[in-house]
Amino acid sequence: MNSELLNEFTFFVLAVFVGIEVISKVPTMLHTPLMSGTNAIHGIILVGALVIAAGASSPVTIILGLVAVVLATTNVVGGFVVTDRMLEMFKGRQTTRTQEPVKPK
Amino acid sequence: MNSELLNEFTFFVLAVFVGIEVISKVPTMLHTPLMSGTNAIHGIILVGALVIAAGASSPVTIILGLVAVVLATTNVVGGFVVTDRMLEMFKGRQTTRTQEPVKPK
Amino acid sequence: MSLFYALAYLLAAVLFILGLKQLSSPKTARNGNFTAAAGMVIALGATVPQLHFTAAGALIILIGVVIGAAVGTIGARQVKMTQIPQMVALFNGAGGAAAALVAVAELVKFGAHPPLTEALPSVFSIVIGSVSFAGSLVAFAKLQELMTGTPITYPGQQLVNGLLAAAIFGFVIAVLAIASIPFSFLALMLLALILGVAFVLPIGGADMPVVISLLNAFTGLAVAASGFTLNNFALIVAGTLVGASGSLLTKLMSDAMGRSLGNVLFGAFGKVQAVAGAAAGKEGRTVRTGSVEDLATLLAYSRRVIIVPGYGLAVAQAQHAVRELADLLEKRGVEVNYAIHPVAGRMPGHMNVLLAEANVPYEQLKEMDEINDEFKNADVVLVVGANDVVNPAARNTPGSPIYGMPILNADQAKNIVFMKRSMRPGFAGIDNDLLYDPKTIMLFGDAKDSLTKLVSAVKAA
Amino acid sequence: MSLFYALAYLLAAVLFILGLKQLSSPKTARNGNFTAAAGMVIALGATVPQLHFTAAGALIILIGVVIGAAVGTIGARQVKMTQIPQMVALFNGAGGAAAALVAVAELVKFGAHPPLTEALPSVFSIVIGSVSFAGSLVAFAKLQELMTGTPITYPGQQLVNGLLAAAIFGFVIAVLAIASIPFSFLALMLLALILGVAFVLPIGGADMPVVISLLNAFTGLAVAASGFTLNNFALIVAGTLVGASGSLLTKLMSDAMGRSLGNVLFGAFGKVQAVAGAAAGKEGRTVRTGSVEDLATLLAYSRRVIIVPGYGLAVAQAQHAVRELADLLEKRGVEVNYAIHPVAGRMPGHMNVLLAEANVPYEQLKEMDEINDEFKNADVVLVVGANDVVNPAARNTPGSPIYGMPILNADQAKNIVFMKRSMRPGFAGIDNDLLYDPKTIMLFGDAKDSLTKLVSAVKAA
Ligand SMILES: NC(=O)c1ccc[n+]([C@@H]2O[C@H](COP(=O)([O-])OP(=O)(O)OC[C@H]3O[C@@H](n4cnc5c(N)ncnc54)[C@H](OP(=O)(O)O)[C@@H]3O)[C@@H](O)[C@H]2O)c1
Ligand SMILES: NC(=O)c1ccc[n+]([C@@H]2O[C@H](COP(=O)([O-])OP(=O)(O)OC[C@H]3O[C@@H](n4cnc5c(N)ncnc54)[C@H](OP(=O)(O)O)[C@@H]3O)[C@@H](O)[C@H]2O)c1
Repeated sequence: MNSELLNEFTFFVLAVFVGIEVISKVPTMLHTPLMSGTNAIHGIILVGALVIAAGASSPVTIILGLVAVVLATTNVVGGFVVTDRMLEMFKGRQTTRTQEPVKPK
Repeated sequence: MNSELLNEFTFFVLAVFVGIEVISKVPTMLHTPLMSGTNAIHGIILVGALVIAAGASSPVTIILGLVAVVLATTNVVGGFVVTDRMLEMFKGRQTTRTQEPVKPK
Repeated sequence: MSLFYALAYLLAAVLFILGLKQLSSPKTARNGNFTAAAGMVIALGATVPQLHFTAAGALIILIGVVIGAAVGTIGARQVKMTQIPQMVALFNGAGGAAAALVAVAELVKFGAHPPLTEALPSVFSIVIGSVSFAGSLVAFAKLQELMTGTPITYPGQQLVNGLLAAAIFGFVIAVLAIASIPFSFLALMLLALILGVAFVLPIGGADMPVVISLLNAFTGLAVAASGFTLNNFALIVAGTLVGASGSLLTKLMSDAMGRSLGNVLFGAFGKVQAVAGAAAGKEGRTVRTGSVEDLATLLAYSRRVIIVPGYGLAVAQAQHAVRELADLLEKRGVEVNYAIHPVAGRMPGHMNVLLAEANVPYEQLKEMDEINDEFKNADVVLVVGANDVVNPAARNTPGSPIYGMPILNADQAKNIVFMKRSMRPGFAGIDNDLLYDPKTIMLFGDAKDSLTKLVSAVKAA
Repeated sequence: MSLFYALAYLLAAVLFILGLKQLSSPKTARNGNFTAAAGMVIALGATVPQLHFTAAGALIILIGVVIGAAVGTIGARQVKMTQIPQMVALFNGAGGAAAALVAVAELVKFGAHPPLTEALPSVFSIVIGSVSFAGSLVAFAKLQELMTGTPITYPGQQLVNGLLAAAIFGFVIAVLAIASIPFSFLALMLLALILGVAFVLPIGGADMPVVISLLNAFTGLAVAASGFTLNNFALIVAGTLVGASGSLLTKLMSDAMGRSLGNVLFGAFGKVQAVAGAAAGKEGRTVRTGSVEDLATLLAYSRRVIIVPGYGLAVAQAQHAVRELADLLEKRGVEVNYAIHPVAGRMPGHMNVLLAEANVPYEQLKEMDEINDEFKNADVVLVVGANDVVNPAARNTPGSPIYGMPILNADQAKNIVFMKRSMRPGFAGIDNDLLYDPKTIMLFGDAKDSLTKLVSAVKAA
């Protein structure tokens, strides 16, 4: 275990705490958008996919790279778009919340 | 800014998030013990005091080192002991909470 | 210069964290999604200038990004709201597969003798990423009803899965120790894919959101492991964030269903027989139906009405109709509340979203804990397109797939009205005894139609 | 081997985080303190084997640790509960000074031309640590009543403080740019000490807990900066944790007092004159006193009684007596509740601790928000050794040091009974108009004595 690995391990440990703390106490209502939002975030694997695809030259690496880039891009783009669509619907709720709720006549 | 400094800065940023997240939503009741508990934690400067004291040779460094070690040790030891004394008193509350509260006859 | 990129990655990580924080509250959630997306743009922007492109590399990246962006956007835009969970499962699977492929490519690059510090995270990423990919596909198939939603079990299943896991473990050790077996990681990947399928098969369709959340955490951890291999800070932190928050979210979700995670994942083993037995011999029971006019009178002269919305309300798009009915009743002095079960509908929060769209006053939406003691005082419970969330089997039938799930106490009300199209079961695929309860009146038909008719009838009453 | 130490520091940091998490809930707080202490032991244990001792170094460490441990233990054990805040201030000052001294020693070691990456955090640590040290001493003096607790202000004070801060800033730039001025950091230290004093002087004694929390955060940041200089992971993370959590705690505390942080820190400027004017011309007003028997009758035949405990209850150690009275009244059918102001007593949570010791049922302790609307329905409010927390000046007298603090609405009750020894003001040092209110009855004397007499009288009533 070299010092770089040690630093990475430390980042990992601290990120575990941040992740857990940030998510605790989420209302049930937001579980789905949160799941889909975190889903988009792990699309960061696109960074890795770009790295392996950029240097591709042999047929194996070209295919690997292409598939990885397609999948990772789908994950990122689809993830953020679908989360946004979902959260857009919460608008309705918000107006209800901030405005005085319209009492039925 | 070398890579070591960069890593240290990263630790700093992540620790800021951990600190803030962990402390948010503390009940007023616990503000004092929490203040005193965190107070004890920054007594970790004793590590630094030990480093400078251990290598002391000139009169200046000897005096600096001695004073720093005394102060830092006071911070650590006093901090943890006083916090414990304070929290000991919360025992009473806990029994009240976990047991059915004794209804006055 | 590399310092500059490192700071960009750090900034991206900070934006991910801030985005997640905002995602935890309905007020800020949409901004949070933008914040996280901004972090992603920054991370990608910092990556591209650091790459050394081969001609082929540049080409496949261009093609890949265009295809991926098109598929992602179109998929995300076209999908119906009720299908969002399976869409998320697909995207999650894509991420898991990408992580596994990146790890494979890295191992290929290192040749026959990768250093342990690179091989270990790569192998981890391959296994976990593959499990996540295969598991997500099965979850998708279950939710999309390409296959049965009921748990698929067979005798000795746990043993088989255990052996599979053991085989993978042994393979990992072998790969790490010997490391020169060419393409051994392909075999590893294959085993992991099988495990992913085998892992999700015995889990019921109703538990898929929990499974997807868990697989989401898996993908996060696979991505973090890839970050170790690539020495990339952004991947490590973002992946770990998702891994940690996904794990916690999984726990929160199974808690919301009143079950332990272990029960969700492994609860189906050896249970299905019991259910089959219990379900038998109940045919031939009678149900009571009511006319729209009868029901209108019943509702109009009640003091307390509780509405239980479910998946059928969403299918029928009856949220406006139900609000109209509620308003009408309130005008007549009836106290109306909505009882929102945490897993009513097809995604957590589904009913809140739907009813908010119809501007139902926030105060009338009651969470399960809040309202469960009120059912016994209710004159009428109006069950609109819900089924599993009021099924007493969750309390009474130990072998049932929903056994142990907390349900709404609709059975305690004086009258129960079910609005559904048939006697068909709900999502969990099991019969509902409450439909045969003497206190129950069925109003068959599409929820929107029935509600519209009821509204007219109440106006006349 | 250095890997081993690094992992030990990481473990220490994790224990600090877990300890803090546990400290946030009353159930686990005491364990949390142990957890954090274990982290400290591990961090120190990992440090000692890495040191290269000179003979003198070993000796001073031995002496220093013994002295420090003795002072810390004795101080922490001997201090009275009411004095804990000033004790915390002292310990905090010690930490700040230690951080500044460590930074000085590091700069001395580097000689005339320290690299910027070392000089910058060192200088930061010197300045912030010194401010924290001097400020903590002033806070201690104010709380221990070695000096007046009222804000010390003079015309142009803000200008002077501003100039001081500017001078420090200029000096920092000079030290970093030229860096060869010998002992320039001593001058810097001196200026920072003066700023620390000047910063806390204009803040009222009642606001000291907030100030101590802020200075606590300062020390944390100074320690983190020292960690940058020493390249020590444990110092960076632990210091940052304290810095971040201390900042947030400061905000939470000023929120609990209903004030902005800016108002707490800079609110006193140019206000004292106004108060002096307002306080004048109120002499010669009369107060009403009652006999123990009268009050006993009043209480015994009330329906609703609210008890407002304050610092005097702690001084008189009257928590058991007050509970006896409450029990007695409840036995007679009187509804008794305690109204707990967030800053009643001398530390946040003081009253909760005290009353819990006397086993007062948890349900009877009401937070301010919860009970403030109930005062208007109360027949009697029994103010036991409290004063500032019911002083209407917080609402009515803009120049008052407590202006803006949310108070308990004791003045809305039908009868108000004050138990205190004299007409002397409370902590904030200002007169309380409520003592002169026609609805108010004074019962002079030590709270415990008065309560004991009341108990006998109520038994007789
Ligand atoms: N919320 C989540 O996170 C989530 C995610 C995935 C799965 N689930 C599962 O989904 C279930 C949710 O329970 P639920 O009670 O809301 O739904 P449900 O048990 O699936 O029942 C829905 C009912 O609506 C009726 N329906 C369908 N279309 C209709 C229409 N157009 N008009 C009127 N009725 C219609 C169906 O009966 P007919 O066919 O006879 O009309 C069906 O019985 C639970 O088992 C839960 O575990 C929840
Ligand atoms: N809680 C915190 O975090 C904290 C920390 C520091 C400062 N403070 C400040 O402290 C104040 C707390 O308000 P408070 O209403 O609780 O206390 P207070 O305003 O300080 O009033 C206490 C009263 O108790 C009386 N007293 C003292 N000894 C007594 C005895 N043996 N028997 C009977 N009465 C006795 C005193 O009057 P006599 O002398 O006439 O008896 C005094 O007026 C606020 O100004 C707050 O800002 C709070």
